Amino acid sequence: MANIDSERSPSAGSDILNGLGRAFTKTWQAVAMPAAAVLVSMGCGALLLALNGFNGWDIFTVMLSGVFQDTRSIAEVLLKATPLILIGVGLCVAFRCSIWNIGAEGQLYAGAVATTAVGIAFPGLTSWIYVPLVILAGALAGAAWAAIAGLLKIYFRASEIVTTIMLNYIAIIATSWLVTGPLKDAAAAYPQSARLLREAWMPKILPPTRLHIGILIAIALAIAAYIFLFRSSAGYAVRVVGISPHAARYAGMSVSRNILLAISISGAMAGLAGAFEIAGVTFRLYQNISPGYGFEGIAVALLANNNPVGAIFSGTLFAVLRSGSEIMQINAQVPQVLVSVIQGIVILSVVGFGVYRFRSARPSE
Amino acid sequence: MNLTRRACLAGAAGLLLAGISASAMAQDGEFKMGLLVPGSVSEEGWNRIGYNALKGVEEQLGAKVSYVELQQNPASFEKAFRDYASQGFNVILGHGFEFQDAALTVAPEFPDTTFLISSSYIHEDNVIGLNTDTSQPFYLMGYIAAKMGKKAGLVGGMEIPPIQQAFEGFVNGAKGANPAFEVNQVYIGNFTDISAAKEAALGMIAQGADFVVPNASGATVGGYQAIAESGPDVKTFSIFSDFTEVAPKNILGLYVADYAQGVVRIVKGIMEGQRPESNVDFGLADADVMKFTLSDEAAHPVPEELRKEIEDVKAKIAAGEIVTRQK
Amino acid sequence: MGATPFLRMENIHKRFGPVIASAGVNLEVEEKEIHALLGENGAGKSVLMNILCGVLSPTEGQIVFKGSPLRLGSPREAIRHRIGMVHQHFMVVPNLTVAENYVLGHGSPLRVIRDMKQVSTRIRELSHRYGLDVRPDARIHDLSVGEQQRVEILKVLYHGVDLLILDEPTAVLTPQEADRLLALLRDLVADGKTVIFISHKLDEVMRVSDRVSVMRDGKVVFTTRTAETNPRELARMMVGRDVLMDLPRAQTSPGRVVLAVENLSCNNELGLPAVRGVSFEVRQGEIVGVAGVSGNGQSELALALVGLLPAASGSIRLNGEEICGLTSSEINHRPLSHIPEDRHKMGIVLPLPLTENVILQRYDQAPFSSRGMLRFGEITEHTRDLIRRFKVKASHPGEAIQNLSGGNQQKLVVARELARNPDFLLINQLTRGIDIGATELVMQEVLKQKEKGKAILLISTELEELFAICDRILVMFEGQFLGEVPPDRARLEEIGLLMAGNREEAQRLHNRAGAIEA
Amino acid sequence: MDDIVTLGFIATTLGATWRLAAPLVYASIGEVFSERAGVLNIGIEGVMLVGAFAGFATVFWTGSLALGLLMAVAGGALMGLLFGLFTITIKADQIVVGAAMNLLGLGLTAFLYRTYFVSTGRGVEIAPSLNLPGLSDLPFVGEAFFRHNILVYGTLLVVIAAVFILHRTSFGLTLRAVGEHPKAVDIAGRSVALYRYGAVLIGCSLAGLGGAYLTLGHSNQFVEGIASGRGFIALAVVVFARWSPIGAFFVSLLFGLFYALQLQLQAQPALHIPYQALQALPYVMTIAALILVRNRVDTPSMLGVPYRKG
Repeated sequence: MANIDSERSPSAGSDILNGLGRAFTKTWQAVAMPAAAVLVSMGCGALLLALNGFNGWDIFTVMLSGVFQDTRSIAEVLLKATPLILIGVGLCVAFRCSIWNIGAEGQLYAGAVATTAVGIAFPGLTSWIYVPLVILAGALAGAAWAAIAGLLKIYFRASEIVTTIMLNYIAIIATSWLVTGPLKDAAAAYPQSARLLREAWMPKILPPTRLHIGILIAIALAIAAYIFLFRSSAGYAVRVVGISPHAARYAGMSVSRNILLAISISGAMAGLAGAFEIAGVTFRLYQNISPGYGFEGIAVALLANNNPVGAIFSGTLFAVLRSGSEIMQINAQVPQVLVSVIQGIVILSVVGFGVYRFRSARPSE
Repeated sequence: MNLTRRACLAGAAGLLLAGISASAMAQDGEFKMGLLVPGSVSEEGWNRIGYNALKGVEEQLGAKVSYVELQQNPASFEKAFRDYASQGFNVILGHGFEFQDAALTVAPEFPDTTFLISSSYIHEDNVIGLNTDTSQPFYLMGYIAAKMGKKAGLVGGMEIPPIQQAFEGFVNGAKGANPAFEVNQVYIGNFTDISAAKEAALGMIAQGADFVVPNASGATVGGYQAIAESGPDVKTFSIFSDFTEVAPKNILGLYVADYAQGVVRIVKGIMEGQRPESNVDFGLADADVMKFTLSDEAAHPVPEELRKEIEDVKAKIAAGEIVTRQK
Repeated sequence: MGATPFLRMENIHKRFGPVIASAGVNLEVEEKEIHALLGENGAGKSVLMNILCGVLSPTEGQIVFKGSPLRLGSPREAIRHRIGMVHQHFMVVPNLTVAENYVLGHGSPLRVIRDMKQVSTRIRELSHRYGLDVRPDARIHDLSVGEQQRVEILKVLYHGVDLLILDEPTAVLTPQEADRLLALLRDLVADGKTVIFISHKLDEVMRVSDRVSVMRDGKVVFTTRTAETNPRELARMMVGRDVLMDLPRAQTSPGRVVLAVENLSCNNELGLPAVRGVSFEVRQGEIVGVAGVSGNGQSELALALVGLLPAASGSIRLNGEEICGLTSSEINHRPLSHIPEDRHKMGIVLPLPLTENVILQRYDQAPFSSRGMLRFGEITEHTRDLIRRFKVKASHPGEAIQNLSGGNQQKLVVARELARNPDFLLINQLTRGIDIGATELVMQEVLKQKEKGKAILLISTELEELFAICDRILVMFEGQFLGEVPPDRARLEEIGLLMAGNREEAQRLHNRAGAIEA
Repeated sequence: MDDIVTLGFIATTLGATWRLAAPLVYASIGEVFSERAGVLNIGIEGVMLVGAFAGFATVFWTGSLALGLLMAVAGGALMGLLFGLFTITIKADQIVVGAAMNLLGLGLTAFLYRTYFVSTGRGVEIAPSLNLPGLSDLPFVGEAFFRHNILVYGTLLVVIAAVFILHRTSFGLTLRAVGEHPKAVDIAGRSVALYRYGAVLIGCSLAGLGGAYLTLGHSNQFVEGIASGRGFIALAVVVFARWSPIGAFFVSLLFGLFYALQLQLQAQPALHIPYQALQALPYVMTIAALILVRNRVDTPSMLGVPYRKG
């Protein structure tokens, strides 16, 4: 505020200094608060462990050393981070538009189903065509599933919170039907689909680990989403609609169209997460393809303050927690569900620390 | 309670080292077994069976054991196998058919580790399917039901092979005794909703079923509650665990798959350097594994002449003369 | 006047952030009088009365009621002292019935409401007594605005008040309803109650009040017995202020018609008629002012012109092209700029930086956007340019606009709109809530536009603003233009009368002035 | 179909309907209180889990059903306090905090259950059926309506109490006003925050009770995630019921009916509908209801909006 009165154009040097100062403050704000939130939640987690007779400190040490033990462990973390980043990035876009998409879980299933259906249907295609095809199918299915909620909001003013939750259930139940019915592997008695054709498998990037190209795509898409939101005209409109529908109308933006766009993007990202799980990890559709990535993605986006690039880090952090929780259980028999508690506390700390400054004005009310 | 947790902690401290220097641990010659379960071992049911098998190996063979619950998330299976295998675990039991793919992927990298898969018929080098053919005891239950009851109902969790097999055996058994006997099936769609299992059983009883068997892992207990509340005329069998306490008047007998014994036997073989040559299918012939006993405490116990008949059928199944399900 | 008046408000100050709403108000009200509080929009009348009834806490000052000081900032305290207010935005809950609204907040929370019949009976009695037709069982959201107001007034009476405050009560009423209301106020005083009556309609004030206080710029500037004053004096007190500046005005002769509006009508958000068949033209090189008390259809007129509110009928031609019926996006691509009335709601996006506020309507147009991407180099350069040209006090173009003062925000909005180089410029409230320096600057900029031959329509509730820069002034009242007046300060009273809907008196005044001139 | 729809079938289905609807009734009527006051709590699934666990654990250790129910309510209320702290006092977004509540509820209960009960496998004594002499033995109606336990009958009490409190007490009246026009309540001299806390506490207490029904009123075991999505269904019930407690009661029954029918119809081999179609029905119905309830005059207009004074 010191230079508010100086109407002279500031010298180039002070401009750079100011710029650096701003960048530093911005970075500090962007990092310090979430970091504090994470520390608080870890502390609460350790406390909870201690209260119940575990040694919290030892357990976290075990966890971290296990998570970063070798290339393979790190690859596994990144493998888990992939769907979390994708969903988190998508939700950043939706939340920036003030759309409360709680339905990423269902959109993930929609994507997984579409990928499976396409991935077992066309023998003879080359990988160059088949892999993009299955990925595209997943993204489109996720977007379409999310768009249902968007359209219901636009045309019937139905709260997307309720509709996306309902659509989650419908997608999960439908998947359970598909793997015992139409998509069931004819060759086996199990409720699972046939294996995806080899040509539809996503390429691995770090053999012998099973890390696939999805993580790179997720990071690229996070950056793309950042560019979309903060550097493109269309993303700008999405943000303005999210902050102030009145200003958006004044500016000639269509509130409905942007709502539909934002929720479809978040759906497409969740659909991609489903596609990657099928075409990159399991190669079959099962009844329980997601352990709640869709819900975890909400926390990922919030911790990132709805910044897609931030979601790369918060998504990875949650993946570390998830991987670590498995190690905790294997090595110290600590119930894995502790992760949920820590996630809950992360969200509350983020809120408590006021990192979550993003406005919650709802459009079209 | 406290003791167990302290024990866990001791294990944690021990494995803290293991986590850091896994290879060092592997060389000290200790035999280790890991377990992957697709849900919570806190439920009475499928996951508990796997857990008991692990405990059996720990207690009877003195192996070092560990387990991990994977929330039915296929994406995490491969990593869990690899985690154990790379820490030098000798045997890893994937408790459920869904672990098969992941095991097949990891197994070639760890030829010295044996991968056991429950409810599977696979046999590829070091990946060996173990199955308890539940259709056999269920065949007996169906047979008894058709002889003693008017109509039977089966409450399943989700439509997965172990449950489908069991029900198939039950239906075949019932048909074997009385081709006109009616058997209905209901799936509640999950393994956690005790209330749904209970209501499903109540519904069947109300529709005239006097012989009801629930088979829904953690939610199974709801079925027995319904049966107990419906009076002593409704009959059932206690499966997998002993539910006599819940429905003492109704339970005609117990089918306990001492899967643990079966697993202990196989693991013992592996310890001694004898890996099974083919997949393993436990049946009534394996008396140490599959225990089917009739109770005398029920309000309407199985009559003496029927018991003899059952012994006969049992023998025929064990001998392979009666086929309880399509293979 | 006795030693202790019925109500004394002393040195009341109230600030909302940088905005000063009350700047040391002193007000005395006597018992059993109708005291009118007169003033323009934003003069601070409502804020003062909200302080009196405890809804707002003053920054400073004290209130003495019936000889004892009032604990400030507590609605309960006001209720306890039998002070009741009928708010401009009704404080009745739409999903409750009338009777339920009357028992709301009274008695112990754990009380069981058993006696709704009794409540209804009392409502009917009161309703009969004051001639206010109120049905106790009706749900508020089924009632018309006029009915809701009756409910609101009767609610205050139901709870028993000694001091009744009404905030612009006639704003939502038909003339007939307004007459009945004014008669009611007289009855209430006869009943022993004291009434404070907020209004900006001179004729009402003259008709009904015993005394009148005029507020301007957050202060009471004038108090008198109504009998001792006249509408002209009141109008002058109300709008008269020091001349801010003498802006040099180039004489331009209006050119061709840029905007032609014919017989335009539209409804407000509630579906009620707001603009009723207005016709006017704006030519190149002229500034046409629209004067009027707010709520007389100006906002709707502005929104309809830019396609944000659908017109019910009529035509709007811009450079000869019919734009009535186009979407706001389409209109944004026409040579038209719009400085909206409510900056915070519409004109700017508070959390966004200056750069991103500058491109609000042109985010997808060259040079700020190319192939779908925002060109921040261009945008920042442009923003810097505007900051420099309009002397916007901001530390850098990336600063969030919410950190700027109102005046600087408005400068940026004006800068943005003028930079679009429109043929027609629609301005709704140019200088609302901004300081003198900023006022002068934006006015000068608007005048420059006129010299460049732009057609400008300036809607304002601030007459001084209109006098300062307009070439002619249309006075709007209840959705229609009552007359056109040149921006001559000598004709202030005439405008005041027109704004209050008093066309006859205005005509008379005009004729007399004309006679003198002749 | 003739042999399916017998009197007995109907009686059983109705009985099952009520039992399956009971937890929804508690949770949804609780949410009606909360939402009527303008607070949208999407975290009731988590609150139900806490109630279910607290009740189970208490009865497990003390054997007292009454104490168990009390602790379930207290556990729910505690969650409500936390929710209120963040949404009412800190004024954080209700959706975000609700999501955190779900995670916390699921994680905490599962963690504690694993830590203290994992190898017990023992159940608890559940609330016994109240056999009403004479009535319970009546054909048809006996089975449908008179052989339930106190927690099932309790739903009637709750709906009556809710209607009474919301529509017949000053508290209820103010509470309804708080969700619609908080400023009017403020001006009338009542604290908006206090009423919102009250509404949230009632809401979460009832959700806790709904959770306890699962472990103490219907089955006698706690299982991780035992609420099985009922908390989310309750949210849908509230919208479907247009924020009316009586409506919530009947919509809960309707959902209970779907659930019961779903289980009963599967047992009819004559019907060849995939059971998943029946399972999805309540969710599809909810979306259909949202479309039909298009004219949303009943929606509390300040739902989800924190109140700031002045």
